[in-house]
Amino acid sequence: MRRRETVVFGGIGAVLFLYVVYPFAAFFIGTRGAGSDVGSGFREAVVNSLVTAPVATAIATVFGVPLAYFLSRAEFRGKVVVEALVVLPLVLPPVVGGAMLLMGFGRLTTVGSIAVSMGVPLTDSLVGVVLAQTFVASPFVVVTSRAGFSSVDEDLEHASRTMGHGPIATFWNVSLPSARTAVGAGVVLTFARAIGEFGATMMVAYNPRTMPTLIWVDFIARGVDGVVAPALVLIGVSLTVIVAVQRLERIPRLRR
Amino acid sequence: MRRRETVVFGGIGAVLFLYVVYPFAAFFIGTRGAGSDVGSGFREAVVNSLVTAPVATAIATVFGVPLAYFLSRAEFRGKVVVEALVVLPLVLPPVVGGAMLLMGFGRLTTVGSIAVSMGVPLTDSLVGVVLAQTFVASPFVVVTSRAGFSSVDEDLEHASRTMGHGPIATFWNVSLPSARTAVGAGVVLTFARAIGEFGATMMVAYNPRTMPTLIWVDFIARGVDGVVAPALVLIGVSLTVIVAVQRLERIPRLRR
Amino acid sequence: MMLEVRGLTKSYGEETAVDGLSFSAERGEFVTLLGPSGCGKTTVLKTVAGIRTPDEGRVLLRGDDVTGAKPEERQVGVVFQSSSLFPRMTVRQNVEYAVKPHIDDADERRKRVDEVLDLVEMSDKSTASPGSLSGGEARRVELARALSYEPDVALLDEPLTGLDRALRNELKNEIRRVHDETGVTTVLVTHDQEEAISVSDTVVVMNDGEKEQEGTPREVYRQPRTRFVAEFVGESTRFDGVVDRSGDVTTDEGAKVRVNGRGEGGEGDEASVYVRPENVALVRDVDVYDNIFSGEVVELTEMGSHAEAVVSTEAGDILSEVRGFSDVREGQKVVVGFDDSDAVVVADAADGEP
Amino acid sequence: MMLEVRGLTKSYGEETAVDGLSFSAERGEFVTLLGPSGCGKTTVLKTVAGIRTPDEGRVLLRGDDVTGAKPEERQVGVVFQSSSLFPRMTVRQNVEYAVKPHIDDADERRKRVDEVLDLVEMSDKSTASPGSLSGGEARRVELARALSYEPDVALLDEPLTGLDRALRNELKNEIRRVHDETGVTTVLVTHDQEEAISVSDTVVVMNDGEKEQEGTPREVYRQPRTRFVAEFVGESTRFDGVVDRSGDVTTDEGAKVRVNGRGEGGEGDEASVYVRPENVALVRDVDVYDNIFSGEVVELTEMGSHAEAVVSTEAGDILSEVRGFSDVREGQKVVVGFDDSDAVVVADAADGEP
Repeated sequence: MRRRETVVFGGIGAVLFLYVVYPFAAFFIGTRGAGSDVGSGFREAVVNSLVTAPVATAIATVFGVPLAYFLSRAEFRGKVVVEALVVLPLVLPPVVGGAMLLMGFGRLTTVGSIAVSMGVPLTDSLVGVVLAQTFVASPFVVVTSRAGFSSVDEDLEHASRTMGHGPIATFWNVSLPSARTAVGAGVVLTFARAIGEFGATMMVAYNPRTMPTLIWVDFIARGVDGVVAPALVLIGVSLTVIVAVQRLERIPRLRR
Repeated sequence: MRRRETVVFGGIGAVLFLYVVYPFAAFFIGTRGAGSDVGSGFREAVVNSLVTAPVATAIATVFGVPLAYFLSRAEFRGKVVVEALVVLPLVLPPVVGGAMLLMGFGRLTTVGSIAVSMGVPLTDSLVGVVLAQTFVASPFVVVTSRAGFSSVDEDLEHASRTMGHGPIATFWNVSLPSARTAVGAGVVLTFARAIGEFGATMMVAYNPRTMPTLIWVDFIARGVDGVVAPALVLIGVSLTVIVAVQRLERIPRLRR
Repeated sequence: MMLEVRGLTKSYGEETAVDGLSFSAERGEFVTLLGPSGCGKTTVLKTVAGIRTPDEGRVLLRGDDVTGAKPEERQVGVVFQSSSLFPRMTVRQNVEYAVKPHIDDADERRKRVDEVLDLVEMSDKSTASPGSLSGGEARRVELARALSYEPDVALLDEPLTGLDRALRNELKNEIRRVHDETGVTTVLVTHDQEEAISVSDTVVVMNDGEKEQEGTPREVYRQPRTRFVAEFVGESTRFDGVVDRSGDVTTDEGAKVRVNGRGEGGEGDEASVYVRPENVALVRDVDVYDNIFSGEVVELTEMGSHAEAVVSTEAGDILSEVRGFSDVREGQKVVVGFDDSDAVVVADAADGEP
Repeated sequence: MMLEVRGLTKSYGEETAVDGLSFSAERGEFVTLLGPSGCGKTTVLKTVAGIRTPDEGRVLLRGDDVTGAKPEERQVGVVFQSSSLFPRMTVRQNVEYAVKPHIDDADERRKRVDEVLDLVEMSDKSTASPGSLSGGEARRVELARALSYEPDVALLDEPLTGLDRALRNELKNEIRRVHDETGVTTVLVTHDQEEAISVSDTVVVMNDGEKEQEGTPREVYRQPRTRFVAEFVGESTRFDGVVDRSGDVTTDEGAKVRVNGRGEGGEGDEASVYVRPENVALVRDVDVYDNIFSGEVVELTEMGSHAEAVVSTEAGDILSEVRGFSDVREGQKVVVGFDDSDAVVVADAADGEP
């Protein structure tokens, strides 16, 4: 880009950039010194978040990556409807997702009451947190992996097949390695969405606290200054996730 | 795909698909008949959401599309940091974003107090809702448009330039039309994210109510059955958004 | 017969890609499917490989019907149109992966990998990643990989497309050499007539999903049986007219073109006569040629090894190849001549066109 | 001079794409940059168009230095390597958009669009969308669009790549015809020597970002001045040896190759002699040729219009073009001959290589 384009497009774009950066800077400047004030329940919330988010991510990945591969390769009637439903949680407001989950897994529902009788309550429990996080975050790994699989030349798979490898061996040895940066980015984004999940978690499992719900509770009790510690932890996670995604998506770019 | 692959990948993927579909179905079955029970403040919340989300989307689009174009074409030092900061709200938990916005625009901050003295409070106001929605939702239009611009062959722009058209005319006549489905998808996703925004809005503007905050208030007051009306409206918006995105992304696929 | 394709038909939606195509390849034969882009030749190749399922027709390998078999159940080696080396594996790992399902013993496997990399002269690049190879090197490795497990048939889909002319020539000779050394039955797909003619034992000319002609390169070049083949395979001058009693053709402009034995046509048939530019000589006066037309050079194109002259005559524009040092100039009055035995008749009865 | 490029140098990171290249084109001249992929020819074209900024060197259009000017400030028409028709506009709108900055009057603009679409015979497709055009049609429209505003120079980047051979031939003639009718100065970039030789007034052979030779097609083909040019532009047999007192070359195998006046070399210089296959005749006995070698046909390749024989002799393998009906067979003992005036010497002094 030459000077004139840079000024026009960069100048207009800078407005949005500064709007995003300003609160970030204000937060770090405003919280200097206040950071050591850790509210009660902080430790428990960190542990809860660090247990539930990886579990939700693992569930989404184990089932979501095959689903993504299936959607990228199979053609069938009604595929567009299946795709729409898989992506739905991505655009559905989390509070609505939470309400839906309560209708499906609440204590008074068939599924929920059976689970309670087995000693595994699906709401207001860590299981409930995982249910909420998985519901809201899983589309990330499906959508990103699907795009990754779609960009793998199918002739690579055909080549593997003609060599005598079956479809499962071909998936493990050819398709998955070729799409691994996209799948990796999807997993990381799913984790970020899961660990930051708030709306659906509030409805399904107000207790036990995760970091986002703790921030809300602390905010109600003590205002903005009370949320610094959990917010900093989550900011750290977010920054790590962004760096990881950038690294993953850089690799193929450099090779081209 | 032949039978065996379909069974393996489709079968594993179906677990996740069913987990996403089940709460959706349970919600519609569970709320039959309960739909007519509209809580107080429903109308006001609908109006507030339908005013704030389009405004936030418009702001994000007007500044985000030039930013996306700039990022897709310009090379400069520190570009990777700018990209990271622009994407940050996408992975940052909304409650943390809300806390940041309060640190930047709260009544006690310089910016916030000046705004209040001018009669435009930036928190607990419709302006506050727009600030929260714009912060959280703008990355969608930037990221999606950027991918769209990157997939436009730069030689199309070079051709336009050699014909005697300047960079701005080239952007309007060539780059933007060529990327219009991606930009359109980005705008629609931004709108969906804005109208469903909950975490940051709760912190910045608990009042006046938008649909997501109303759902939370009604849920506290009356349980799941109390949230049916606003939830149905938001589900309708989400489904419309998904259909729109699918339509937009189908067009180029069919032409190839 | 190593490979037999019988009555293959395949449609994508409304579009018929291949329409009742049959051909076969004997053990060790080099067969080329030649035709313009979109004529269905890649679909034929993918059907033989088991990647596409035909709507109708059969594919036989070594006499066994494999029409319904999966790709991994056939013994075929494929070089795809765009490079299909596995990007996350080295050159050596690529070949090893191909050999693995076929040879259990690790030592024997290693030996085989060495052999085929040697065969294509890529041994010194065995630890390279596919991304670091040049276009020609990648093609060599793909060829080695496709042959490494000694398939019944090697299927090569436009392996020379996208390469420079000099490299194309070199790799073409390489492909033929490797074929001759391994003796593997080979089916190559191309849209380049020169490539098809210089590398194959048998050429199958395709158009719109159908077979136009099958024969040796020389037959296809010298005895085209349809207008499409005459015009797609090499350059020619075309005279349109009617076959007279003696078998010669009187053109629409009233000129008579003498024909001797090549092609067929009954008296009164609408027919086209084709003559190749290398068989048309520029002469100063009436000569020993059976066909003589006088005219003027209207276009002269230098081609390096020769020049091509377009001569405007009463029978239309005639293309002539000019060789050696020549003082021919545009605007010059000349006489062109060609033997009746170099003129090929394609009559409508044979062509099926109106 | 319509276009002058002086000492152009351009690097991408560590890699030098173009290294001190100079060439020029007079008004109405058809210049071709010929070289292998990656030799920097596209970078030259984009620098002339103002899309790339050179590290060093100047670009002059009509004598004005435009090195720092933006693309829209130059008068250049470009046909890019991959189709660059605007997908959301019809054929007609594409051309109109190109004409708009140059002609204010709407009627005149409409007239110009009609003219150029007529010129490339695409008038009947004016309302078509680019996606519905064939490869050849899209190229025609791009050519019309690039010429529609009467640029100082038309820049064509591999316009024939990716097309079938028959179509490539047709479009090549079309490009030359349009050039002759419009008289626009044209710079074409290609890796295909046949294309370069048959279409251009002047050929600039490039390798590794540098100019190897510049001349008429005939000069470049018949008088290659470097080994690269001799080997990249057409096929030849190469003899390596030392120049003796008479100017002839004694090969490393001890054979003597007589040379008469083409190329240069001082006594004692290491040199290569090149001779084109079409100048090497197969003869049965000693003949009128200055160079005679006896040997055996070890390879015979049918090429359609001719065949190529590799003859193994005491001076190495010699490539000979065999024409007409011939009973040459592999394994046959033959004698090959060529004139001393058809042998070209490239000596190391001229080449600069060790």
